[in-house]
Amino acid sequence: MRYLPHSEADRAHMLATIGVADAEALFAAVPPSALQLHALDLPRHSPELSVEAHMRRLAQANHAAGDGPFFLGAGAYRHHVPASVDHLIQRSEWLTAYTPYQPEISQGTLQMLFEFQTQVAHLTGMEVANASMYDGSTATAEAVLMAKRITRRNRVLLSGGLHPQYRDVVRSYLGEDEDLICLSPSPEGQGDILDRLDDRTAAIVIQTPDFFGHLRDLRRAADAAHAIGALLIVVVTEIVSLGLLEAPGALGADIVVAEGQSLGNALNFGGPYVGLLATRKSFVRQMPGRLCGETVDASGRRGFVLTLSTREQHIRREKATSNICTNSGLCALAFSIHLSLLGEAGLVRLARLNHERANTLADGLARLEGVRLLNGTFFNEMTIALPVPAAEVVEALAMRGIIAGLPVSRLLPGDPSVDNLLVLAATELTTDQDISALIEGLREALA
Amino acid sequence: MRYLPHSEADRAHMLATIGVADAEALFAAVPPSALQLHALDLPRHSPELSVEAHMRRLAQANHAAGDGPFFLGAGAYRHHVPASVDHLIQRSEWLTAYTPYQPEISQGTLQMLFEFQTQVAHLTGMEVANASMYDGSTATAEAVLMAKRITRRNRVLLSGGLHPQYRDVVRSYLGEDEDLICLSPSPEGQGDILDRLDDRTAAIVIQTPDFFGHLRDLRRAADAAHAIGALLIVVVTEIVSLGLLEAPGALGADIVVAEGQSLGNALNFGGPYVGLLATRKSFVRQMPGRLCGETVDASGRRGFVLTLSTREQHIRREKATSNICTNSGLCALAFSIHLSLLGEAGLVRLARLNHERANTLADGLARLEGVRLLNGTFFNEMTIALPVPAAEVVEALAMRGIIAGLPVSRLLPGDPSVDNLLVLAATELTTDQDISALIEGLREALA
Amino acid sequence: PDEPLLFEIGDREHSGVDLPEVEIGEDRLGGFGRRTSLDLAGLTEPEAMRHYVRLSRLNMSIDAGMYPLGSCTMKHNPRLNERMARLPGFADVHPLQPVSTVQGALAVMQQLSDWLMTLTNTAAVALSPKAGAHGELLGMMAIKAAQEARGEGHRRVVLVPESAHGTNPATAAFLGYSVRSIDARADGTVDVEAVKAALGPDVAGIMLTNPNTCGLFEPQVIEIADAVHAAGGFFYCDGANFNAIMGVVRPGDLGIDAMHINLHKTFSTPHGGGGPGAGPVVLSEALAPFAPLPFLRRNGDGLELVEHVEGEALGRITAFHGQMGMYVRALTYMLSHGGDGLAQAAKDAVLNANYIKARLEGTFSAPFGGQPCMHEVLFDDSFLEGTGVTTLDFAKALIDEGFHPMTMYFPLVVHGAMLIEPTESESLQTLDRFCDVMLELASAARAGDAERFTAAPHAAPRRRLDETRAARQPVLKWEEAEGRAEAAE
Amino acid sequence: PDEPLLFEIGDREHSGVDLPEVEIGEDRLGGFGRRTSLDLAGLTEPEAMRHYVRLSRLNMSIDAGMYPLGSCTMKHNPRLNERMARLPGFADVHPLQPVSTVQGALAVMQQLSDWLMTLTNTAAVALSPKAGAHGELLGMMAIKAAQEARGEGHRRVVLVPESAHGTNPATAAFLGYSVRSIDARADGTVDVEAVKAALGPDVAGIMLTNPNTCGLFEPQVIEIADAVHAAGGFFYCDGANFNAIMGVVRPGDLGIDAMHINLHKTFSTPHGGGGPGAGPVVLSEALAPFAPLPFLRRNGDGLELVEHVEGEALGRITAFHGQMGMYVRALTYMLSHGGDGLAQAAKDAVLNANYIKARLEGTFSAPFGGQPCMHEVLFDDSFLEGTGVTTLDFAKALIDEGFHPMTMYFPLVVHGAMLIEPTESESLQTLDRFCDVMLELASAARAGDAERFTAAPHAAPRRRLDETRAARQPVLKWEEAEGRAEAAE
Repeated sequence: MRYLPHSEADRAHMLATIGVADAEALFAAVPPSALQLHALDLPRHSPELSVEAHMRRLAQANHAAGDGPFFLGAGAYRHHVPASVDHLIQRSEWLTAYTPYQPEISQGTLQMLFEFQTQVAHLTGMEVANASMYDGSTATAEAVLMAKRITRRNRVLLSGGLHPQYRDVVRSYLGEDEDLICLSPSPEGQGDILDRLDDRTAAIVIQTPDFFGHLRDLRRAADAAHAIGALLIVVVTEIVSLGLLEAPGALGADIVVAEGQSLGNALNFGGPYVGLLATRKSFVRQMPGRLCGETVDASGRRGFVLTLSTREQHIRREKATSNICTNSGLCALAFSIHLSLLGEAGLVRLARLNHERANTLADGLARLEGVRLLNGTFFNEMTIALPVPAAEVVEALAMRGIIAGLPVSRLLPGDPSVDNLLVLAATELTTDQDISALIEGLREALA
Repeated sequence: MRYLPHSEADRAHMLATIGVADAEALFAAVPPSALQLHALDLPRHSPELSVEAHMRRLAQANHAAGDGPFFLGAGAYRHHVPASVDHLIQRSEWLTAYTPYQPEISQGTLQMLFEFQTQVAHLTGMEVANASMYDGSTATAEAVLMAKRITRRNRVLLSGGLHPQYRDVVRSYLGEDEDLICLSPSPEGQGDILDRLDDRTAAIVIQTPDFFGHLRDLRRAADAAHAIGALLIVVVTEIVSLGLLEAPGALGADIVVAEGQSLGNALNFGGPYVGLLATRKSFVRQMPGRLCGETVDASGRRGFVLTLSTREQHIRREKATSNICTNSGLCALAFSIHLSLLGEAGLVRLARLNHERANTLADGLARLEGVRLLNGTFFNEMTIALPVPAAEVVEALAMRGIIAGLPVSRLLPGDPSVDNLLVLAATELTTDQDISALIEGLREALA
Repeated sequence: PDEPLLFEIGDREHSGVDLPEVEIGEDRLGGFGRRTSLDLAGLTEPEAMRHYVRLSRLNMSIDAGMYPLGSCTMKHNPRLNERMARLPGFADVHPLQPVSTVQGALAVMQQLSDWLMTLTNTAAVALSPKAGAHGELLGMMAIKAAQEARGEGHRRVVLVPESAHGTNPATAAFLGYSVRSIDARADGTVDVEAVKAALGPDVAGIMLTNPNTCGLFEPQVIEIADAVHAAGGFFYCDGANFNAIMGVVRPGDLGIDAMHINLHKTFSTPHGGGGPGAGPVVLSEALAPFAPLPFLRRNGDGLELVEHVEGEALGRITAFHGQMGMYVRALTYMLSHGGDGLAQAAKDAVLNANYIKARLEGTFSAPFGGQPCMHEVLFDDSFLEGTGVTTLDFAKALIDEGFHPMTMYFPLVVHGAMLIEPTESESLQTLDRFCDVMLELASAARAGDAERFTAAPHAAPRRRLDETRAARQPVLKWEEAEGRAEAAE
Repeated sequence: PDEPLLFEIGDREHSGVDLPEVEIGEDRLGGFGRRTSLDLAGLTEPEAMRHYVRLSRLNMSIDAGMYPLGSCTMKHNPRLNERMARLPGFADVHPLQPVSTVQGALAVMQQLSDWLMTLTNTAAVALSPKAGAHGELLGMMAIKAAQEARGEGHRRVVLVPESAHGTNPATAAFLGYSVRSIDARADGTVDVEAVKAALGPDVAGIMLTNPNTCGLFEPQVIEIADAVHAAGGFFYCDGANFNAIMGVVRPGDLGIDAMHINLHKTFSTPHGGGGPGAGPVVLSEALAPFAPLPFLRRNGDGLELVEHVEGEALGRITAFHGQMGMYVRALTYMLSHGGDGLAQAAKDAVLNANYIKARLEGTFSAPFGGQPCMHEVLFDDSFLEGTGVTTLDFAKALIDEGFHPMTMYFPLVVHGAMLIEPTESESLQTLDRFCDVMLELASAARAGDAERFTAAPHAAPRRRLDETRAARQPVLKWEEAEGRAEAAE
C-alpha cells in the first residue's frame, strides 16, 4: 500500500524487537468482544487511478459555478483568486506544518499570522485581531459570548438583517435563552433594533452589507449602544466590501466579525472558510482563539510566538474563553496572501469593480417588468421581489445553466412574505453577457 | 503591472541616481531608425482573470485525451502519473532553479540528476547515462552522430521500424548524406537491416517495440553489428516496456536512446518531453549533453557536480560533442520521481498491466470482421489493417468522441501500401468499456 | 535568515493584481463610503512569491521530517487528496446552489458518512463540525439536548479524567456544565469503580478519551460505558486517538454515544499550520435524533439536504454544511486505503509506537511500561534526574537533530511527560534514526553536556523565544513606528 | 543537511504506486521478456515526499532570491502560466490526434507566432526548436539550406565575435562550418570594418548577439547587416538578450535573417534546474521558405498543421510539434504583459542594470563603462588586484549573502569578467540590498579579509566541490558497493 512504508520483513523485524508474535498481541487490552476479527464491510484498497476516476465522477455530478452565469452570494462569494495564492499555500512548509507551538521552527506560520492579524485590524479599523476562527458564523457566536463576558449582561439583540444561518448558530451556541432577541427579517432594510436597547443589553449585532444587501448605519447604532453601556458587534460576510465602505472600527464598533472566504478561498460548497474577529485592545483578554505576538529570541532577534494563551483551553481548561483549538490557519494564509497581492490599491480597485458590476446588474433588473428592486443602498448584492415564488424561478433557470441567486425561502421557509424574494450578487467575475443571460432568463421565466 | 515591482517613484529615483533624464536615454546606442516610438500592434496588458478566461477558451477548443476512449501512442503515451509527482516538481526550489553550475547551492538538482542517471542506466542495462536530452527523436540523432565519432565511419542504417519522425530528424541533423540509409517501413515487422551491414557502417539503429509495435531481436542485431565493427543503437519510445522486456544493454546494445515521456510527463501535445541516452563507459567522452558526477567538498562530504564538461559547448566551443545546453531538467525530475515511486516492483506491475490491456485490445480487434492484426509480438501497441483507409475511420470515430489510434498515412503520406493501416496502443488507463466502445465504433464504421 | 514583515516591504501603491479602474456613475453606498485609510501593504507578484517562499522556509513540516507528537497524529498527507479537492466540481460549488445541481457533493457527504458509521458502528453522523473541539461542542450539545428532552436538564456535572485534553473540560464548561475530575489508576487507565463512585443523578455523562492520552487502551471501557448508561448518563468519547484502532475496534461496540473524528488527524487532511480541520461526530441511536442541521436524506434516486426541521434537531452550529474541502480529502484517503488498508495503518501505528518503546525502554522510563502501548508511548523525566536538563530542554535538542519535539508535559498525570506518536507513516529507517538520536541525546544529557540542551535549539531559525515578554507587553500587530525604528537601526 | 541517495533509502520491493497484479494468459513477447534484474529502488509515497522535498531544499531558486546572472535572464515565473499549462485541454492532448480535435492547440501556436513576428518584425517563425541552442541549429540549417538552394554550398565559413556564447561556434561547427573569429573594439562592440575585412565569397554569414554579451547594444548593427547581405551572407542573431529590447527595438528592423528566442529567458517559462526550454526562431522573408516542418496554415475557419511538403522546407528537427507546454506559458505571459507591459519590462530591465552600474561604478571597474549598458552590466576584476581574491572567490562569497553568483569569466574579452543581469523582476529594495552587499564585499576583500572569500561559501549546503576529482575519476552512477561502504561507516 502506497502510503504505508513497511514491508512484511520490516514488520517481522519490529515484532521481534518488541518481543511479540504478531500485531494482534499489541491489542491485548481490547476486550475480545470488541476486537474486529473480520474485515469491515468496506471496499478494499484501490489504485490512485481508480480513486481519481471515482472522485472525478462525483465532481462531474455537480454544476460548477464557473460553468455558467452565476449570481449567488448570501455569505459566500465567487471571486477570482490569483494562481499564485493556491500555489503558495500548497508548499509543504505551509500545507503540512503543525500548529506553531514550537516557535523556533514555526516562524513562517507565526510571522504570517502576525501579518494576518495586522491586515485584519487595518481592514476593520480595530486595534487587535486574532489569528482566525472557523468561519464568520461561529465567529459571530463567539463574539456574542465575548460581549456577555465583557459587559456581564445577558441580553443580546440580533438585527433582522443578520444572515439567517448566522442567527441559527448564535441560537445553538447560546442554547435556550430568552435573553436572545432575534428581530424579524427585514428585506426592505427597515426595522430598528435600537428601539429594543435597554440597560440589560450586552450587545447588538448588526450585519452590513446585510443579508438583503442593504448598507446599515453603524455610527448611529454604536452611539445608541454605547450610550446605554452595550457593545456594538458588526458582522461582515463580504469582506471585499471594506475596500469601499467605511471601516466599522472608525464608526464605533466594539467587536467586528467577518467571513474572510472572499479573499484567497474558493467556494468549496461552504467550507473550509476563515472567520475574522477583531476588537478593542482593552478586550483582548476576553477574546477567543489564538493570538500571535512579537517578542525576541535568546539572541535578541525579533521573533513571534503564540501568546496570551492563558485565555485558551490547553492552559486554562474549563476556565478558557472558548474551547476553540484548531482554527483556519491555511485559509488565513490564503486570505493574507491574496490581500498582500491586492494591497490597498488593489482592494479598492476590486471593490469598485464589484460595485460597478452590481450597479449594472441592478440597472438591468430594474428594467424588468414585474420585478422590484428592494435596495436603496448596496455593495455587490441586492434583493428583488418577483411576481412569483423565487424558488421556482431559480430552479427553472438552473435547468438552463444559470444560477440566478438565492430564493430567500430556502433560508426562511414558512414565511410567505419572503417567498417571492431573490437575493443576487455580482462580482468582478460577472460579465455583461452573464447579466444579459440572466435578464433574458428571468424575462422568459416570468412571461 | 503585477509582475513589475517598480512604482513611478522608484523609477524616478533610479533615473536620478544614474543621472539621466528618462529611460529612453539608456537606449542611446540604438540607431534612431530602429527605435520603436509607437506602441506595437499588440493588445495591452490584461488582468489575470481575463488572460485565464482567454486561455481556458482555447483549451476547451481541444478534445482532451481523458474526454473519451483513447488509443493513440506512436511515440507518446497516456499513462497515469501520481499526483505527488506534479506537486513535487512545482516546488519553487525545483521549478525555478537555474542550471546547477554553482554546485554548492544546487545539490538538490545535482543529486537528483545522479539518481536519474543511475535509474536510466539500470533500466536500459547500460553503464552510463547522461542527464537528459530534449526528447527521444533528437537523442536518436545525437546517438547517430556519436556513433560516427566513435567508429570514425560514415554509413548509418535506419531500420524500417524506426518512428518516421525520428527518421526525419536524423535526416535533418545529418543533412544531405548518401551514407544515411533509411530502410522502407516494415509494417509486418519484416525486412532485415543486417543484410546491409558492411565495414563502412558506423551504426545500425533499431527501435523496439518498433513503430508498428513489433518486438525486434536485439541480440542478433548486436552480434552482427559487432562482428563487423559497427555499433548497435537501440531506440525505445515506450519506456514502460522495459519493465517487461529484456534490457537492451543485456542484449549487446552500444547506445540506447529513449523517449522518457511515459513516466512522469503528460502528453502536452508533443512537448516538453525528456530524451534518455545511455551507453558504455568507454564511450563516455563522446557523449553529448550534461553529466553529473560524484565528488567531495572541501570538508570531505559527498557532493555532486556537473562533470566532463570539456565535451560541452560552453567550455569547448566549436570542438564540443554537441551544441546542446539547456536540456529537460524538470521533465527528468518528473521521470525520476515517478520511477522512484514505482520502483522495480511497481514498474513490473505497470508493464504487465499494459501488456494485459493490449492483449485484451488485440483479442477484441482480432474478432472484428475485415480487420487483420499484423503483430505476432507486441508490448502495448499494435498495427491493424482495415479494409478501408484508416484516416477516414479515425476521423469518423473522432466525431463520436473516440480517438482510435494513428492512421499510418499521417506520418507516411503518399505510400498507398500503408493507407489502410492503423496503429493502436493500450495502457493501464484503457478500460474494458473503452475497448468495447472502440470495437463497436469500428464495427459501425466498417459496416 | 530574517524576512522583513509584509509592511516593511510593501506599501499602499504596489499591487500584484491588475484590475481595470472603473467609472462608477452614481454609487449606491448611501454615504457609507470609506473615508479612513485602509493602510494595507501591497506586493507585486514577484515580491509576494519571495516573501511567502522565504517565510515558509522557517517552518518545519511533515514533508520535511518526523513529528513524534503525541495526541496529534501528524501523518503523511497524500497529494491526490489535494488534487481532488481542487476539482472545479468540488472547489467551485456554492453551498446554496439548487440541490439538483450539487448531487455529487451530497454523494461525497453520504459516502463519507457511510464510511464513518461503518468504522465506528454508530447510527448517525453529524458532518458539520469545523474541527475536533467544535465536534466536542456538538456532541455535548446533543447530550444536553437529549437530556433536556427527557426532562433531565438538571444534570449539570460532567466526569472528565485527569489525563483529558484541555478541550474536554473547556467544552463542558462552555455549555455550563461543572467538571468532576476522575483520577487515573497507577497503570494509567481509568478505574470503573472510580467512575461509579463519581456517578449520580446530577451527572450528565462522561468525556473519555480512548485510547487514552497515556497511549493506553482503557481495558474497562465497556464496564464504564455500562455504568454511565445505568446512571442515566451519556458517554462522550474523544476521538483524537482513533488512528490507533480504526478498522480494528469499532467504538460503537464499546458503548460510546458520541465521538468526534478529526479528519485532519486520522484521515490525513493537512494540518495547515493550525487548520482548517474537520470534526464529524458519530452518534448512537439514542443521540441520533439530536444531530444538528443540516443532514442528508435519500429522496428517490437523489439525495436531499435537510436544512430545516420541526422538533428535536439541534439547530445548526455553523453556516452552510461544514468542511466540504476536508470531506473530499478524507473520502479520497479512505478509498485509497480501503477498509483493509485502514486497519493495517492502525496496526502499523501501534507497531511503530511499540517499536520505539522497545528500543528506548532500557534508557527512558515508561511509567506505564508493563503493557503494550497503543499508537503512542509515554515516558516521564526520571531519566533526566540530576542532569540539570528538563523535558523542555531535551525536546528542544531534538530540533537540532531534524525532528519536531514530542508532546511535552502532557498528559498531566506523569512528571515531565514526553508523549511520542510516530504514526504509521514513518519508515523503519526513520524510526531507527529517531531512536538512535533519542538514545544519543540521553547519553549526552547524562554525560553532563547540559549546554547542548539548555541552550537548544542551536541550529533553528530562532533560539528560544521570550514568551513572558510577549505576554506581558503584548504586541499583536505591526505598528509603523516600530518599522521606522527598525529601519533606522 | 545530508539526504541519502534514493538507492540508499529504497529497495526493489517498496513501491509508492498501487496497481493490480494481473494474470497474463499467453504473453506476446516472443521470447524477449526480461531475464535480468531492473535493480530499481522504490519508495512509498511518504518516503518519496520527504526525499524530494529535502533534496529541493539544497537548491537556490528564483522564488527564494535574486540570480544576477548575465546572459541567463532569470526573471519571475508567474504561476498563472503553470496553471494554464496544466489545463487538460493543453496537457492531456496527444500530438497526433486528428487536427479537427486540436484547434485550440493550433490557435495557441498561431497566436504565439503572431506575437513573436510582431515583436521582431519578421516574416515567419519556426516554433519547434526545443531550446535556444536547438534554435541556433535550426537557424543555421535554414541558412545552409538557403545557400545550397542558391547553389552556394561552398560558403563554409561563419563569422563569430570573440564575445559570443559557446553555443554559437559549437552550432556552426556542428553543421560543418569553420569559425572565423572577429575581435571586439576597445569599447566592447563589433567594428563594421572588422566584419567587412573578414567577409568574402567563402562566408555563409555572421552569428552576432545583440545586445551583445558585454551588455552593449551594437551601434553599427545595421551597417554590419548591410555588409553581410552585400557579401551574399546571412545574419544570424543570437536572441538570448532579447529581454533588453522587446517592444522597444524590432530585430527585423536591424536586418537580421534569423534569431532564436528563448521562451525560458525572455518569456518567463521556468528554468526547471536546466530545462525544458523552447527556442522558436523568427525568419526573414529570405529564409522563410526554409522553415522546418511542421508549420501552420489557415484553412477556411480553422487551422491546418502542415507536416509534409514537397520542395524547399527543411524537414523536421524534432518529433511532433515542439514544446507546447512552453508555448502556453509564454503566450499567457505575453497576454498578461501586453505589448505595453513587455516594452516596460525591457525598459525596467535596462534601468535596473544601469542602476547597479551607477551604484557600483565607483568601486567596481566597468571596462566599457563610458556608455549606458543594456540589461546587464559587465565588470572586470581590476578592483581585486593584490587582494588574493579571485573573481570566483568573490562570486562564491555572494552565496553567503543569499544571492546566486553572477556570471563569471564570461565574456572572454575582459579579465576576470563579472556579468550582472538583474532583470526587470527585482525591486528597488532588492537591488539596493544587492549593491550594498557588493560594496561591503569589495571593502572586505580590499581590507584583507581573504579567508571570507577563498573559503566561501561558508553557509551553503556544501563547501566548494572537488571538480577535478569528479572529472579524473568519474563516478556517474550509484554503485552498490559504495552504498555498503558508506553504510558501514
